[in-house]
Amino acid sequence: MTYRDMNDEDETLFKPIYQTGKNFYILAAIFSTVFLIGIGLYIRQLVLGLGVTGMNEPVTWAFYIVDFVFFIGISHAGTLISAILRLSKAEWRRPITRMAEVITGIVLAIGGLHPIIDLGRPDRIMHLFERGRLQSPLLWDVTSITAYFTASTIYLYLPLIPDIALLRDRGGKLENLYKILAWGYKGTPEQKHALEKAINILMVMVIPIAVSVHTIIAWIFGMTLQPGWHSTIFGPYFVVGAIYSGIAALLIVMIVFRKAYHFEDYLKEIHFQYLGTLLLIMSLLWTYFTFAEYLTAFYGHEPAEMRVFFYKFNGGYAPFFWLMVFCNFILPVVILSNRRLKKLPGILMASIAVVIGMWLERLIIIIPTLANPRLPYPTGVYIPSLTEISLFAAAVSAFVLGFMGFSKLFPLISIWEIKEGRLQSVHEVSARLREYLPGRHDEKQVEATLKAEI
Amino acid sequence: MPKYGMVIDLNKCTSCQACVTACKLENNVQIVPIEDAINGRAMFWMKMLTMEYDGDYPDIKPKALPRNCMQCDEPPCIKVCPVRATYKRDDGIVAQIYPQCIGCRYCMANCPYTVKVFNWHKTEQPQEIEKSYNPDVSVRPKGVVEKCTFCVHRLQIAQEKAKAEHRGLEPGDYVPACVEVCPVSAILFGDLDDPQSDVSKASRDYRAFGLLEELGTVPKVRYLNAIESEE
Amino acid sequence: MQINRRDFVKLLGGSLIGFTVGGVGEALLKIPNAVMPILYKGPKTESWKLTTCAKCPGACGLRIRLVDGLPVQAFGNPLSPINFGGVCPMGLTSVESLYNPDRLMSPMKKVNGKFQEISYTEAYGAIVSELRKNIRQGDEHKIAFIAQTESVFMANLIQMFMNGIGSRRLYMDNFVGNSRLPYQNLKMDHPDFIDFEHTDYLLNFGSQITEISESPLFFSRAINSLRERKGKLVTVAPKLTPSGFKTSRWMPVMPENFGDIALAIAYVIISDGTYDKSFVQNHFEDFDTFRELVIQNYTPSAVQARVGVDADQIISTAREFANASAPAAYFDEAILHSSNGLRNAYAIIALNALKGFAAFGKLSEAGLKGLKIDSNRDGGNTWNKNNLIGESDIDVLFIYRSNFIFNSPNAEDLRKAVSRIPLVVSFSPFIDETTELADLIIPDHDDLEKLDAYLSTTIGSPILSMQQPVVKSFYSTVHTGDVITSLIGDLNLQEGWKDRSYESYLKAAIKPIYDHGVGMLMSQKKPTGIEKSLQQAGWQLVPYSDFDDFWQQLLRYGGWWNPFPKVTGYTPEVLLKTDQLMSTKDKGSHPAAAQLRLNIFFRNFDYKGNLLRNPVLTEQFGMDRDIYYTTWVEVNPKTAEKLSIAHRSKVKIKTEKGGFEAIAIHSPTTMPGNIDIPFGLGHTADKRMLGINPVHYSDDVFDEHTGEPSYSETLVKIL
Amino acid sequence: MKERKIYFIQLVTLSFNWVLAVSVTWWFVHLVRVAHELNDTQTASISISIVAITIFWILSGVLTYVFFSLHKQERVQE
Repeated sequence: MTYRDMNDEDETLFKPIYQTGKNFYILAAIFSTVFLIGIGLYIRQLVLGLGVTGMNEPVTWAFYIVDFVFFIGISHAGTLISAILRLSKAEWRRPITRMAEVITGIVLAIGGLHPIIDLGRPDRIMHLFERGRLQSPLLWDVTSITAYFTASTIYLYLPLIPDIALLRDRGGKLENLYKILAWGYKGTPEQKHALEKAINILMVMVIPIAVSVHTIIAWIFGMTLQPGWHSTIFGPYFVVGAIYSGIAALLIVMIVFRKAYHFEDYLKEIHFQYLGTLLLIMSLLWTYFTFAEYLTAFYGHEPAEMRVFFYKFNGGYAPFFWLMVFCNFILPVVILSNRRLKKLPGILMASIAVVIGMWLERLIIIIPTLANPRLPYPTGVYIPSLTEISLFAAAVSAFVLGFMGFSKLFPLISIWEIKEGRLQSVHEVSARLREYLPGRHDEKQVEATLKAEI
Repeated sequence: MPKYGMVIDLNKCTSCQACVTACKLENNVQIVPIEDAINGRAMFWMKMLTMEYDGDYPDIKPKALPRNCMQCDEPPCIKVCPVRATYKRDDGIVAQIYPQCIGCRYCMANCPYTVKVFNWHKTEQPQEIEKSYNPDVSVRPKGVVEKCTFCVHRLQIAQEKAKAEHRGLEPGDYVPACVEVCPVSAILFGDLDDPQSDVSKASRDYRAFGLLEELGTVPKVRYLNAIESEE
Repeated sequence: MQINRRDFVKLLGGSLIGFTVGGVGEALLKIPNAVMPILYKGPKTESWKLTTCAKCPGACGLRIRLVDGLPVQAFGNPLSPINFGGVCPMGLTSVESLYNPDRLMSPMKKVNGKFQEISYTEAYGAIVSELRKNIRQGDEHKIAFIAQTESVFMANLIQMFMNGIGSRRLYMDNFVGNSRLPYQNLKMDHPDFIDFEHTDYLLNFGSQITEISESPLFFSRAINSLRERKGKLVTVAPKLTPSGFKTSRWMPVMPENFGDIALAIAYVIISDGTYDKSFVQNHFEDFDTFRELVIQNYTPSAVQARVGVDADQIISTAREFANASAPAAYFDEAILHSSNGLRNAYAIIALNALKGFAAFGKLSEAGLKGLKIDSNRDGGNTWNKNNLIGESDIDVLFIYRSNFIFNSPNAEDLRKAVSRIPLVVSFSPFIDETTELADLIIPDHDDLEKLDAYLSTTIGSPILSMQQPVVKSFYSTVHTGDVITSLIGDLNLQEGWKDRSYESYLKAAIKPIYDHGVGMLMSQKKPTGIEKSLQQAGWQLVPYSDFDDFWQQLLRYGGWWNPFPKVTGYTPEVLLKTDQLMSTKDKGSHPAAAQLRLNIFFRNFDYKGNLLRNPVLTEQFGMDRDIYYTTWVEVNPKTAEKLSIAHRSKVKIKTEKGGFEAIAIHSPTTMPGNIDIPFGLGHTADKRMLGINPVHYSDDVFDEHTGEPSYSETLVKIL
Repeated sequence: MKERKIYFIQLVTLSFNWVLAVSVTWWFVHLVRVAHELNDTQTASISISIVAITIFWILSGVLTYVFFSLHKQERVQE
């Protein structure tokens, strides 16, 4: 069979690529203005120096690093989740994976830039390559993020190839582009096989890389001697948080595009239910980690630690802290553990809350520690400057723009996987199911039943 | 190779802050604009910490603690620097290479003593400051981290001088500015490895302690605790 | 140390590699045009000159570093017996004040409210004619002079000038003079120094002894050695400033009650009978009435009730004081800053008398024959600046370096009074709050440009510290000494006055030292061994041939001193009338408990409000409190808790004269009844007005004898 | 003709990945050399670089494998 005679039923998935509404352009305009403003302010910062930010001594790291950690965290949505789902042969993954991987790609690119924004002398960035010092966690970071970026883009690209092939066969303005990208994929079994093999290898590789990335980001803080940072569980703690925020982000994106591009038929209630459950689990996991982290700190009662601890609990950062607890624990758990609330609106609310909460968490991890030095200095005060805020806005809009752009070039839902699902998985799964079940089954009977089912 | 160290006798220190001023002028440390200073960007390599809450009023024993870079033997700042902009010399001085620094401020985040200061931006200095710059020390550019270097330029000069006079470096030849100006000579400076030097003797005194020693940074700036003389 | 150019460049470029290379270019570029050519073309020769710091009464020796003849840094003169190479922040920033852009560059004349430059001859002419007029009309008494100088020679010159004119309206505001005022009022001989060799107990009444005092640096070291000798320092003060950090006991007392404490201690000593009986018999006139007074009114419990200091604290202090072999109850100018300052001083003198002034020493004249050490401002019928307000008949007012508008509470009245005066001549090198009112300014040299000499006996031997022009004056400023010498000459106010310049006057004044031959130049450390015994035997290895040579070397080495002076114990006749001890303004039950009081304390960055134009000091002013460029107040934690004032929060403070905002700092060094506020900020004449000047917010309370303002008797509300 | 052009472009894009892999490798080797000559943190440098380099090579390897296997199939068909 060739692809030409069967791209009818999934027409909705191609629609966004060929038809663009007015709202799209309006949104694009808005977001690009925000983005450009951000760029302008960054150039100003280049000229005037970091003085334009609200940072000072002792709060020498602030918004930029917070955003960096936050975005990298979000990036865990995709690849990790899709890899895990693929690995565990979760059939409901099929319409989800693509979006997840796209999130990873874009957010990673944005997040990776933040440390450079934070540099006092970006003009000297080459020193990293000339005289880099591999003992410094910052360099581990550079490495792991690059690796993760490459891996996840490849991991995004390979499953994209069959769809590109589809687009190529449909022709159109961009046919040449698709020709180039399709790598001459015809859907022959051998090609399929090669592709799948590659994807399987990547699946296995991507997971440890992804984990390493966030572990290392956690270590940037964990390797220091500062109270509130110098903690052993920081690695896993950050990873959990990352996946947590990642799923939330994924949910938001799914819901938005479901509405925007009418994917209701593909992203069914059930998908959100499952992801919601996953979110709930992560929420509880995150809470557990947070509890463990702070309890140990509190129990040890080391003076410097306590200064930070109380600064978070009832000091200057108490409002943020308790808001975080509300966003990351109370609200999601209430909504997601309640069948009546666990509907799209509820899930959307929960996810948004989680994203905000996770951003706050990064804030709360980074600033209070810096604001409370060990020696008896007065507590540091940090008020973000306009530059920092608008650069965050710019980053967000860059993400949105990227996503919108992608949706105009490639299908947001992996078409071939859907098709594959239709054609094979049903059979596979039921076969697998029967294997799980006790007793021997002769093939004939199975076949028969299958026929009946289809 | 000597191992330079410093011992500050809190029993003698009268917190007159001469060391602070001397350091500021000797090293051309920038005077930041007023609003910056108010926002916590004032730059001091040597700083005074006032510790007053020791005893109940009126029997309090306030202490002033001059705090420069501790010149740790196990410096946390060096470990994390991604570009080797800060490193430990053979003579134990923790040096900064300003032209190398990319301004990531990781070292500042990791310094338990928060001694490092950052050039948030370059500003016009008051005329009198510019005219009285110390020609031996360069002014740091925008966007780099700086800190106390034990007035290492003085060491350079002392070495040049010693070479010119065809002799080795003698104990008195090289002292940082803060040591030179201290009105009560509360700051001792010299070679910690030489067991005869006053510094190493003092550093082994029963009153001697290092700031946040428990972190294992092994500060080479040590303090002699202020103890009320009992008769 | 000499470095030739190549070395220097190597130094900058080559050998500082890895530290400063990156910045070298910028370092050079940063140095302004005027200096650039020298820096580039100059041979980079480094030279050092010795001079003396005139920023406070201390007269520390300075060692100025010049590169190609331009001062770049100031350090201490290691051979100066006062500071042994130590310097305080003020001294360290001498160079900055030399280059200060706010300095006046030439004489100024106020023409309808605006200052404009005029030539020196013109300005001088104006003064001469005005003085001539007055003298012709017999209005000498209408000429007034307010001077603040720490140089005895300058002070004497000014006195000579005023005496010559025949006006008694001279207000000499110099620290040592003020510290000795009480003795002079009692017509008593004053001690020259505290004998720290033997003193084992120092009872300090309100002097910020290591910050602003006769010689902060000397006292800092002296106190450390005192403590090393297991001696004790006890501080009686309203605030525990760094001077008191080393104290073994702090008695929080408001300044106007110092006397009560002193007398309460006297009570204990008298009732214990542990006082020096022989001395009291021979030297203490009407001791019996004194005893009567003390026994009746100053029982520790009574004083506790009045002052709030624990009685047994007083008693134990008194016992320690009595048992000490050489105890000293110390006061200085600061004692006058309260409503009954003089009386308190008398009480302390009396207290010392009980122990026969054991710790005090006196230089026998042999030490410096023919040298007039003290410039006495006799307190009896002193004319002080506050009299300006009452007296409307002053025609000419000279102001030398005193910024009294800034540091006295009744600034407004003074300002009115001064602006009433037809001709006000100021010699200030800056336009400060006082000089703003002048009609004529003949700016004085900067300290690094002028020649002067400072004579001090604080350390127990006569020291003559020379201040020499390190650079020749940048601008067309004039040494005030020259102005006055020539005035004396031109108006021939003195018989046979030949000196046409301050230098010649100074030489003449210093000649006696040369003639006398004792002592040594500051060219070496204090001699020991054979040389010591030789000198003590009166032998002199004189390194100079004649007086000019002596003078040259004096300048070269920064001064002269006599390491082995002939000293006698200080045994004055105590002519104390008990009525003088009666508390003039009885703060018996002062409302401190009821209402907070504003207590102004000093910092060693500013002496009498002249220095804070200096960017370094201004930035550093509140550094140890992490407060920059603004005023803060210190509140006792308990009080703060009661008033619910958070640490480092902004508070509004209200006094009779208005309100201001400040940052509140919790500090146990503050009395619960007080709000401590630092003096020095709030220069209205400064381009950028920073902080507030607490003095201008405090009530007009003065020590009635001396007219010194009280800095701690203002009631405040804090909200 | 067109096909060949496309094929060429595809090769170029693919080669980018190799450029990355190679340059990363080169970079790490350089860093290790620096670490060695300043004898400071060699072990850390070496261990980290081993891990990193392998990852990048595998990634490029996979990509190349896919590329060529896809095209192989193509040729077989023609």
